Amino acid sequence: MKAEENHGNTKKFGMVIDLDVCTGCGSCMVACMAENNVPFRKDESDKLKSITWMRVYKLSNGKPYPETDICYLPRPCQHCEGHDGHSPCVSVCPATATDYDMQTGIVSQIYTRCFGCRYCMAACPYHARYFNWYDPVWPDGMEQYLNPDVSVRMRGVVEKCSFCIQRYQAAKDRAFMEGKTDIEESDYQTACTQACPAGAITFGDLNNPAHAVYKLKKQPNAFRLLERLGTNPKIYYLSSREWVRRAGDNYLKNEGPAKIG
Amino acid sequence: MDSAFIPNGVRRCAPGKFLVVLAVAGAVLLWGVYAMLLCWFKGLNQTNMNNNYGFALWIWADLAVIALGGGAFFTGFLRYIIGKDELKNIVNYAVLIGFICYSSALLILAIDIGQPLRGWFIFWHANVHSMLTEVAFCLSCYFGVLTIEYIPLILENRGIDRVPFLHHLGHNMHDIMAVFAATGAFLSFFHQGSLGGVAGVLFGRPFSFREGFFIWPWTFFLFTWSAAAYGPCFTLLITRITEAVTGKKLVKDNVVELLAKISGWMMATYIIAKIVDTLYWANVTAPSKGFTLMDFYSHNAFYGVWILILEIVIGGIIPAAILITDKGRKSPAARTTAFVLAVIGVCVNRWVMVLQVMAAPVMTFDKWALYYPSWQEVATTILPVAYGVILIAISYRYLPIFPQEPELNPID
Amino acid sequence: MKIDRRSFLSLGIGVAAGTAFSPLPWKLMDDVSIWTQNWPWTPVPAKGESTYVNSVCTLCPGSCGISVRKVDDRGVKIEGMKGHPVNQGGICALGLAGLQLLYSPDRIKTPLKRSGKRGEGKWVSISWDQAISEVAGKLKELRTGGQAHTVAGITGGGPNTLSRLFKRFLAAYGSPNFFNTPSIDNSYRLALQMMNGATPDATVGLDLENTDFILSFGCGLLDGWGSPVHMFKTNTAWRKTQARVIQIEPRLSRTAAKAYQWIPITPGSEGALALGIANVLITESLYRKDFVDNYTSGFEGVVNASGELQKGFKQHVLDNFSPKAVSEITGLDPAAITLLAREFAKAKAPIALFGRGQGKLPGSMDEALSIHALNMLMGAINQKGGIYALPTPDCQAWPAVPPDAVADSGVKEPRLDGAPSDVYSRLNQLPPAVLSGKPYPLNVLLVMEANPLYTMSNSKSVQEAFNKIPLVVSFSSFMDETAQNSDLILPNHIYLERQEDAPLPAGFSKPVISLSKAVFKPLHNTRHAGDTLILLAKGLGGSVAEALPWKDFEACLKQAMGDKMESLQKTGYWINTGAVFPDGKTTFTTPSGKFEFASSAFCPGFTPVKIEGDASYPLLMIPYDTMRLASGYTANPPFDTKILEETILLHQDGLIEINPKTAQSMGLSENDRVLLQTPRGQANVLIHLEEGIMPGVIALPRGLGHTAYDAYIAGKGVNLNGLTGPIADPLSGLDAAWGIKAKLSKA
Amino acid sequence: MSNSDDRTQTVSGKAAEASSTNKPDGSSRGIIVLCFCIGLVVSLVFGWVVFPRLLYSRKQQPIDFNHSLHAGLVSNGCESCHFLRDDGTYSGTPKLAQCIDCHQDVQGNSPEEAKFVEQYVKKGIEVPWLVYARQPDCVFFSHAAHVKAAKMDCVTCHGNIGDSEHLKVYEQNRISGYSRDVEGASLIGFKKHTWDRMKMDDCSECHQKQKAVMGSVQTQKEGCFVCHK
Repeated sequence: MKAEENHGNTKKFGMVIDLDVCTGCGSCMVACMAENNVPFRKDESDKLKSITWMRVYKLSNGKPYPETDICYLPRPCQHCEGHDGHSPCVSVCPATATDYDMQTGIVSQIYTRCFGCRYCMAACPYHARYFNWYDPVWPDGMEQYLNPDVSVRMRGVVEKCSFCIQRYQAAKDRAFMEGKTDIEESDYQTACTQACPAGAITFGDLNNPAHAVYKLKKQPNAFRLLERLGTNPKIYYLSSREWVRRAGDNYLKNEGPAKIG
Repeated sequence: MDSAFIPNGVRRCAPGKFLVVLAVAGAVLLWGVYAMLLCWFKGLNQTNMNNNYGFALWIWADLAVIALGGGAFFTGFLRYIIGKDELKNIVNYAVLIGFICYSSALLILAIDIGQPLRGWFIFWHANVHSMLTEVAFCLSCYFGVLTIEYIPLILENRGIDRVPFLHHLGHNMHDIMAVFAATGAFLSFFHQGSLGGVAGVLFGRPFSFREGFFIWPWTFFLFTWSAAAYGPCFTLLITRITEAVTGKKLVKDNVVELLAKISGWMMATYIIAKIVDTLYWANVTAPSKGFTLMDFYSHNAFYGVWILILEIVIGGIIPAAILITDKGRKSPAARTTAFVLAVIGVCVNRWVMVLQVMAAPVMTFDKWALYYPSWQEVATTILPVAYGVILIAISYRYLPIFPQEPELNPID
Repeated sequence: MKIDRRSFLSLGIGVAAGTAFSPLPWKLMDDVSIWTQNWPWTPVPAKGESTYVNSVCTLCPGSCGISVRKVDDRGVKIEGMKGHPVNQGGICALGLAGLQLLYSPDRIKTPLKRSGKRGEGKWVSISWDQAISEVAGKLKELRTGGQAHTVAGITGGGPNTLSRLFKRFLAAYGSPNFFNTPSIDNSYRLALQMMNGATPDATVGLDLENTDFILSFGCGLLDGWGSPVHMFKTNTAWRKTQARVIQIEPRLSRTAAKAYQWIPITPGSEGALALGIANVLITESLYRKDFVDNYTSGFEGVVNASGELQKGFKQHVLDNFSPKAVSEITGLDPAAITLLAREFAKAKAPIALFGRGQGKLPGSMDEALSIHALNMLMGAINQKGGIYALPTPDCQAWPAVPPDAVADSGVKEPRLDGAPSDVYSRLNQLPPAVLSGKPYPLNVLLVMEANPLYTMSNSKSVQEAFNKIPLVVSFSSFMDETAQNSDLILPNHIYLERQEDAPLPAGFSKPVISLSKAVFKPLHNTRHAGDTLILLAKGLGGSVAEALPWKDFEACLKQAMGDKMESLQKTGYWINTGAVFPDGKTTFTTPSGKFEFASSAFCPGFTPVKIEGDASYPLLMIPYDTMRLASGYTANPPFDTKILEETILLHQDGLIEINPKTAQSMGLSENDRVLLQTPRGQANVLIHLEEGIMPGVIALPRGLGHTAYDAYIAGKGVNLNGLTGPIADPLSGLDAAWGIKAKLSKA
Repeated sequence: MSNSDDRTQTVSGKAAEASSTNKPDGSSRGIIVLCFCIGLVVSLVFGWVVFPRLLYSRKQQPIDFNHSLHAGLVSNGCESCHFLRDDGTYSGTPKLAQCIDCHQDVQGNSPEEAKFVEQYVKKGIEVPWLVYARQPDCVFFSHAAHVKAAKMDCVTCHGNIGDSEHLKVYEQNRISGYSRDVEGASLIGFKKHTWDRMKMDDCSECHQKQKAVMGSVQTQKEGCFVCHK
């Protein structure tokens, strides 16, 4: 069948984030908000109501001074593949407003289809999904900087990281103009990857051996968040610190990342 | 004034008193409607829900009223399918309560979604994999069934009954009610289960996730079972309250006892299943994801083991024990206590399966998130109560809800 | 009657059936849902042709290359410029939010004149002609009255052409009072000048890419120190080369968290630790003997002014800074000090750096010299991986300021801050001088690209000083605290609307100049401050006009950049990759002709900075910097405030970091509201418990507590500067404060 | 409700009861049927004829552009003016800058051209064209994919507008804001040509015919992000 013929071409975009290098500066968050028309309000200190497709978490080893250690962990949508594309959120959406695309491995969110039941948010263990509790409003004149490649979301719908799908669409368009059938690794990079001043984020096709992420994800220090739940996420993290790797998932007392891995 | 519409052979309070009750309930209703309009026009920022609490008080209310409204389908099932004929004396009320519960659930859902004007997408663009789709379809269908079951009752109003067409309509509908009851029971088994499935399929949430049979997680069956078990208790509790308010005996004890007995046994078997499910989940499912039972009942200011005890022991084992024993069932006080505990039990279960799921952290670096509803959420949740009071008051006044009422309360 | 009723029913059913079989209900239902998908109040950005314009970000001295994406004429995104030598495509959170500054409705859109009381916020729009003639008129009046020296100018910009033009304007006018905003850069320059004989205008070059061991005495290398993005890139490179960063500071900053090792020590004891390490290096002969013996003086002994031989650096360190002695000052284990020194010595290209946090304050000179002495001991001077004194890129000389009697006598007056020259502006000395009216009163203050009312410590006295100045003129494009307290605002273009040069970013190893371009046509009726200065000069006429003979700032910049302009306009930057650095053995102009460890004028020692506050203040408060908070002239744009952690800002309240142990002993828990008091002021803050801070120390971030700008930042948190005060360094006269004593009480 | 009302109701109710036991007489049945028919017809006419007229507003284009005339003068067909940029984005309706190459001054004797030059070119105001094919903001439509990669004709989606001498009236749905050319002229979705309607189902239909790659897990059609942004 057609789908099988094309199976070799299917992409699986993903990220490898090096937590040893990430400084938690927040550039990725702002780059994401600037690229994706994420609104802001006067008071954004209630983080449970604040929309940040990319959110940097601060992890602590929980030890008292001076043994304390902290690590920053950027968390975009994990674009879970689950089992055969049945990621936790995709299968619960009653209106097919979110979907898993086998061609790209990207979990899409269509704002105009979504009617705001928020079941997907309940399903996502990463809190990667955000609801528009408010109408998006920009101070007078500031709406000038909005990116025409990304739809502005109306109040009452769920939104989340799209892996900057508009950049993939633009890359494909450029490829069409050049008569190419495929795009290069550098043609499609997300806004956060591009902005990261530490170069902590690597983005590419996890299926493609020529892409940097292909090798990086196989590093012994690589781990994913909550792998044990079977979410099968596409964001890999690297850390040389054992406590950080352990913080990536839940373990019983006698278990550890290595034993389970 | 309205005596022409009051059923034959019963006595009703003075219209003035009746209007006062309506006015009080109406005021509460208006308060709820105001809150509802705020939510619709200003958006869900009127609530205290947040990105950790996508589901909150409303979804709990939905699950709870549907479980409580389960009395309708199960009583109907017993009466029309199993053939427990005595239950005809309470099935009307069960249908009315069910109707109130289901219409409330639909209303709350309409407030709860961020884009109510696009709500119909759930039908038009349905995703068959989603438990919520199943819920929406079955809920709407069963609401239709309940409406059809409720209509003949309305048609029995003395005023309406005088219109021949409506009289015949009512008569014919009565004849085919068994078909609707059967349909309703079938639909209910499904959507009660789907509601259980809503939480049970969340494999990203180890607190609610359950393994299961084919595509249905165990919570699917537990929810159906619990609705069948606890729903009649709610019907009986409301009947008891109605009796207390009106100061009349409305349903004969043997009817109440029969339904209570069935409910008690259902509850007893359910609670055993629930305990088995909890044990399996605590010892197999959760540990396989790296969690221990106590991870879900500690390190936070609210959710402790007490809630598990409240749900299973106080709200499950105790009422079941009362209702399956002859003595417990026969004592009005014990019986009523059991009803109250049972209602608490099932409400706590639904609460836990919605709100504690949202509260419990999954990522190791996440924190417990506690939430309290805004007044708008509370008002819109109380709205159905006021609406229920009004509908019951009107129905009781004008419709022959309780067939045994004239017999039990003869007018001299 | 009966027909009517039945017929009516029938009619109704007919209508219902007809309606159901017509498109009306279905189409309406669909259209209403489409309406919700395209709500008219949800903006739809206009499509257009997408282009990129390269420029340079001048929001901080980092000078990163940026690529501004435009859709037709709208700017839609600022990205890091690929291949720019400073940031190589990376960009920080502030730079990314630049368009929020450009398109802010709260910008100053036209020249403004105060109409109410000062600071009241009442303004009238005036024309540029009026604005220029009012300022020029006042300046002329003062100049004619022999009061030219009573005019002062403050700039926050780096040593770029605009600053030079400003300085030239004041000089030609007849005022010695040109102030730049001092920072750690001044201490580095002074250290290089004193110990290495660099010229005062030499820029500090750090060859950090090639170091393999970085002993950072509290430098927020990953918190905005130097050229922030460049530092991030460098840090990532260090990971690959396995270079080690040792972070010495009492608080687990981001830098500390990323460091190879975090060594918390008693705040203020950094200089002592440096000397303790020097002690071990000397005792165990671990220092680079060849270098010290051949190219330095003052190590073994110093000949003082009267010709007597005194103790040199070596003996001084051996006598006073044994690991044990240092242990008592720093709170570190003596063995740890020894170990640290050995590690430092073992490295191929070690470097020791100073400058707390982002280096906003110059700090103690004694401490700077002590730490720099470690570089001397390891020979990390003008060497690969070391510190360089880079020649400032030679700018085409402007014609000399034409001689003028008024100007000559004016510039000969003493400066208000008592500094010998503007090279080291003691800006912190300005408010006391203004308040005392000595040596003379200040009549006019011109403020350009600076916000002293917010950024200077001891806010209260700065405000009082401001109140005493008869005329304050601001060039700000934003209604910042200073602009709000001025009399006239002559708004500058925002950085994206104007062309100017951005000189060498701090901590870079090669001479670079970048050109910031006018990416956008000015949105409002603003004017390039350079053009405004030239117009003011023209308004003053005579020799002042002659001194600024250019048609506009562009002509002035072209002349200054000379042959570099071509490269600047083409690539956006000019880099001297082939710059031949003075080799390690070449000295500059120290009295001895060698690098000096000590001289008759100085010897690195440890004189603790006298932190304000008596025993009634049991805690030590230190400031901290974060990449998520702009704390200079630019206030945080909304995006950056949005990403602030709720442990820094919660609703309107700022949070103070405190160790849980300390908090517990005071009965305080998370998010408790407390009154924070220091000898300089008090404020309400919330408690944030943080394990990563030394017990007894509390930390407050820089950058909050604005009272001006926009509704997204004003009124949030606490301005640290209102709680601290400057402490004049005995050597440099610059602000040496690093903290202040404090107390907390439940509010 | 008054007692007298009750009484009348009772009377009529009883009468009805009596008649319902027998079949209703012919005349009354006829009236009932007639009423039903009247109701049906009126609502059908309203729904099918009046409602659509109310629903759409009719707007005239600011300038009555002659496509046919221009098509004869340019060398590269539609793409002469409606071109793809190098980055693959589509330029849409031409901007004034493109037009003034020829229309710096009035070229011919068309009053529309004179209007164009006077009101827009001379004043430097962009013409507020009403775009028949404008898709809502949620749609990402790649002209490059269709024209360059799939080599489709403009006509397939846009019809023969290139041959027209006048611009037709722009009809806009008052509620949804969509152009009627996007929604389709036929209210029941009847389509004669490929360009008669440009809603999602029409895109999907063609994509399925062309056997585009079906990546969606939920729909087994194409992924949502192929055409949405």
